[in-house]
Amino acid sequence: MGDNLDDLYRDIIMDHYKYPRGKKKLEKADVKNEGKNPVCGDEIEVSLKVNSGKVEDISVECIGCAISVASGSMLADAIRGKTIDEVKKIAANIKAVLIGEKAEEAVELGDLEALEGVNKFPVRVKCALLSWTTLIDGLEAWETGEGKNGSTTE
Amino acid sequence: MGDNLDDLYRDIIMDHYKYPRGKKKLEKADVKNEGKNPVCGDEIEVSLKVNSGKVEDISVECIGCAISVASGSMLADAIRGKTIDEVKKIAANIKAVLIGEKAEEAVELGDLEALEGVNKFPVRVKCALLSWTTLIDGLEAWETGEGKNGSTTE
Amino acid sequence: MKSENTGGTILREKREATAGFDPEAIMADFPILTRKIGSNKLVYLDNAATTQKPTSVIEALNSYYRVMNANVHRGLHTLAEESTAAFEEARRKTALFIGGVKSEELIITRNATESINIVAASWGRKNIRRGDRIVLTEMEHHANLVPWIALSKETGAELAYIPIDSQGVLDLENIDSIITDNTKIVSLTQMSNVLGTINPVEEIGRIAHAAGAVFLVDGAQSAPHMPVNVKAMDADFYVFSAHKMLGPTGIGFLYGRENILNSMEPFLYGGEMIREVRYDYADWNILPWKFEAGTPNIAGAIGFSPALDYLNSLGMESIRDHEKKLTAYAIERLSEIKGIMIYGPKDIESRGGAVSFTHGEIHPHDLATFLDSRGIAIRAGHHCAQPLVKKLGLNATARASFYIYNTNSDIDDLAAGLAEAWRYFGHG
Amino acid sequence: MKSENTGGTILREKREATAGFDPEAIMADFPILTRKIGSNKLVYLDNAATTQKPTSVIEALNSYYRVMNANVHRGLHTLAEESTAAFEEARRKTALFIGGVKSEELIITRNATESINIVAASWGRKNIRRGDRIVLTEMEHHANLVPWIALSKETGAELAYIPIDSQGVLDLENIDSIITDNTKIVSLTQMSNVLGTINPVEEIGRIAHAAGAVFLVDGAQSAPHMPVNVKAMDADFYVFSAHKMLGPTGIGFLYGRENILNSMEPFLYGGEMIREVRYDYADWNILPWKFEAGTPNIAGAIGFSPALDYLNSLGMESIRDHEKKLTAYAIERLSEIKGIMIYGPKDIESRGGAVSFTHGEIHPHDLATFLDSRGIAIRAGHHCAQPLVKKLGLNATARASFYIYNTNSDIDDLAAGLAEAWRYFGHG
Ligand SMILES: Cc1ncc(COP(=O)(O)O)c(C=O)c1O
Ligand SMILES: Cc1ncc(COP(=O)(O)O)c(C=O)c1O
Repeated sequence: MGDNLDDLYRDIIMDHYKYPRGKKKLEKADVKNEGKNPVCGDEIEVSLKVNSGKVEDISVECIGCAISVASGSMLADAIRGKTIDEVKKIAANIKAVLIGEKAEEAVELGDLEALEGVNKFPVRVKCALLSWTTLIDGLEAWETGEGKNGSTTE
Repeated sequence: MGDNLDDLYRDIIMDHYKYPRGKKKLEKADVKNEGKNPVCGDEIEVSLKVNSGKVEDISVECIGCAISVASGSMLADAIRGKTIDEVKKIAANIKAVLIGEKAEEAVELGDLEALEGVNKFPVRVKCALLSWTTLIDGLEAWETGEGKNGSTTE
Repeated sequence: MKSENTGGTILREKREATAGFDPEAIMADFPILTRKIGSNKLVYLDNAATTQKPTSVIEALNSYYRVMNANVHRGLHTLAEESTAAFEEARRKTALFIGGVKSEELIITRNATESINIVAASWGRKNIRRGDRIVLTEMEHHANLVPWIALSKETGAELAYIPIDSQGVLDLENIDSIITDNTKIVSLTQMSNVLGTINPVEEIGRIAHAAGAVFLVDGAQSAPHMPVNVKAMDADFYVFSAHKMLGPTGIGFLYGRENILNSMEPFLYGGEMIREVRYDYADWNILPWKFEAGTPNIAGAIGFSPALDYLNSLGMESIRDHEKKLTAYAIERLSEIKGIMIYGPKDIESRGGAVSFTHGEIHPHDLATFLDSRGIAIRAGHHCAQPLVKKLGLNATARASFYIYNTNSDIDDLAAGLAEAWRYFGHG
Repeated sequence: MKSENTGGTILREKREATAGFDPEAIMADFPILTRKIGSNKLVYLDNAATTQKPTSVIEALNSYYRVMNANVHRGLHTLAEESTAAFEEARRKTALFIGGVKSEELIITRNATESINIVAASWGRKNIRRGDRIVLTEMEHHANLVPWIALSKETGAELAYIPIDSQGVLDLENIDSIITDNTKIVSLTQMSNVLGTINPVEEIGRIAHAAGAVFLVDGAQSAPHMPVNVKAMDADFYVFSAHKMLGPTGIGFLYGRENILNSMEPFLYGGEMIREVRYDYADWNILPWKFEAGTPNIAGAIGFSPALDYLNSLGMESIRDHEKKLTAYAIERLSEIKGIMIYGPKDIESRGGAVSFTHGEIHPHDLATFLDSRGIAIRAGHHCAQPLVKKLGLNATARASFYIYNTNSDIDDLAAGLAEAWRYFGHG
């Protein structure tokens, strides 16, 4: 570590942290899940409107550090309009990027690549992951009809 | 430690170890007590015949290392014919010698002074003490009429 | 400030402090302080989590393994005798350090947490029933919360908490309705690891004993930082950790009053803690070994000896004095910074050197990461006191905490870093 | 000797042994071996009690405290991150060493004794009732006896023992009447610390599992001395101590099958082992941290890493081979000495390098003191196995035990010392 701070807090991330997207609450969401990292105190709520297999609208409300807030905001931007299948692939790619591995099936990440810097800060990986895990758990619960008792990445 | 072994196993001690005195069982003892150091496995039985306040006869049966056997044997030799008061003083002196302190009221120890070498071997002090503690506990139980649940120096 | 008629005392303390405290010399005794973090020198302000170790402690560990290492208590050979003597000498020294308790009353454990668990499990299971009350405070560390929550769940006993006021000081106004006749134990920290608050343990101990309760003091944060006398506070149990006071990791202590320890069942069973074992029977060794099963952390205990020597040579009064000055300076400097909010008492006499704060909207985790990039090590989070941090209306705080090798210059670095963080995270 | 068709294997093992084992080079890695006891060089034959440490282990401790020391898991600063990574790396390495179990399944404890206590308390209290049976063997160490004696006293469960025969080998003839359907756990040592016996854990594990019992293997004496594969022996729990295998004191391990560990209540409560705490509620962290409360022995774990590297670089097969040769030589030399009686199996394939013996009428304590005066460190007593030693008809034995740095010359010194002791104590 030391002084490669700007690698973590890249401009894109700082922009999402200061002006988080997708904060507005959804009326009648199809998918809804809460995530919580009690050790950090981070809390997140992800809600989706799904239409013909695509994410029509999304809301991400997050209380947490810059990394978890930015990651949630970038998630909102990245998956709007995508099919559920594409969303899953993106999420898998993000996980791979964060733990410094290669994804099985690589997809274009665009702005999301800024999250790559987090993998040099192992203790912060769980912050960046929280929104994604909460999203995927929520989708799975929705698909299988099984409730999920809240998500966590701690 | 190292090679001052002969300081521990002095000639007198080795003689008592090889030819322990006072092993013969007493008929009808007045004072009787058992001592045991379960961690070492040492076991001892001390019995006294007391007559007009003096130790008329004594038996010490000991299973244990050279130091505990010799100490018990020397005890038998040392207290025969002594008054109970003298016995207590000798015991107090032996304890002081073994832990390397000065006794409150010094008495002549004669051969018993050979036990002095034990104080350079702290882990062996309890071996040398066992017979003496067993004796004193037995005397106290006899004087107060209260039973003692076996003695130990561990 | 104190009134004039205590001037003599103040003067004497000042002289001691000056005599004992040469920051340059002390820093030179701690090899890690020469370390660089990236291109910055290390500024270590995470002492409430664990402290750094002087050369003498590191060398004692080194030399233990190089010339003396052997298992203790059962051995008849030279190495075993030497190790046993050094191990028991560390116990004796520690017993002296906390006010001259008997060696038999001082159990060597893994850490303060285990020490409290021994009390909760061995003393608690035997003495606590449904309808009984366990009294804690709102500022306890998880180590002095979770064992009691578990015990209360197991036994049906109720938990009651002495509240804190807005300054983070215990509010004793309704203490009589909290420490009631059915209270079996009162267990509290002598110094908060979040707020810095020093609690009036003598006073609470008197109230606890008057109610017939047993009294446990968690000294994890106090024993390292101020003179401690277990007898004066009349504690039945006192716990602390070596690693928070210059010592090695893996070593802690449980002081217990002899008659209470004797009345308790052992906590761990195995070698060393027994007197006699048969296939269907076992009885116990005498104190303190009755509570020490298996091979102990021999090197850890022996390595703690020079830590105590080091603290004693500085003098605990002087250490307390040094930290008071640092804490006052830290509160002064941090208060000047826009956005900073400090928690806990402002009165230096009633607090130690753990200073928790928040910095506007900046999340404490981001603050810690930012400061780290400048070489400054602070802690951020709930500090193992989730309920307290929640009670403050927060999810996390940032915390700087001081020790003997810290100086005003460390605090200047911290203040500069915090001011810069304000700009970096876009509030400038 | 093995039959001819295994000749290939023997040859390969021999080559490995020669490759890995350069006694001079190994001895040079252990600073304590240059120590003098009085005017004699140290001959350390007390390895079953604890082993000596190579320079790499001592240096790892040294350098941990000099450059990295910080509390683990909660810290966001560089030192805390580095410490956490090194601490968890030690866990991963250890999990690999015992056969590639998952890191989550490996709890870091204080020692093997504590590991067994966790099982007896957390698993045992939940799963053992009056009418149930706990099966041990007659050769167990107090660490694997006393926790079960206490649990049996608490629950009313019965204890049953697999007996030993005159060779000190488990007699499995009536095993079906011992491991019965009401048997809830079978807990035994893989290698006896008194007799050296290596037990057929795979076979006993199958029988235990067939009866529906949980299976615990005490690896305190085996993990240091032979290849160990927890999966191959299908153990539900496996315990061992770092200090008996070149590592620091104060560090041990409990391997537990994931689903069983998940079903258990925590053993110690406090920081680190929780997920969420409120004043009246607590839930637990995931494995392995659920069982690790408070600040761990960080330096101890990190110092164990190079110990494993050292063992791996020699190869556990080679170590076993080296010790077989030493043990064969020891049994041969000691058998020549008048008065010596050796306990435990004579067949080298079925025993490790802990050799217990008596020497005529000479009390083992006197023997140990005598040998110490020649610089030779052995152990004497009941070796924390009182019932076994009683069963042998003794109060104590003398024990020599070997490790990688021992050579035939050490055994020659021992033999010479024993012959001399015979004269010294008046049997010559
Ligand atoms: C077979 C066996 N089990 C358990 C133990 C206990 O080990 P520790 O004292 O490290 O807990 C020992 C150590 O002597 C042993 O030999
Ligand atoms: C007040 C208090 N109590 C207990 C503890 C627990 O100490 P350990 O982790 O050494 O067991 C701490 C350490 O953070 C503390 O600050």
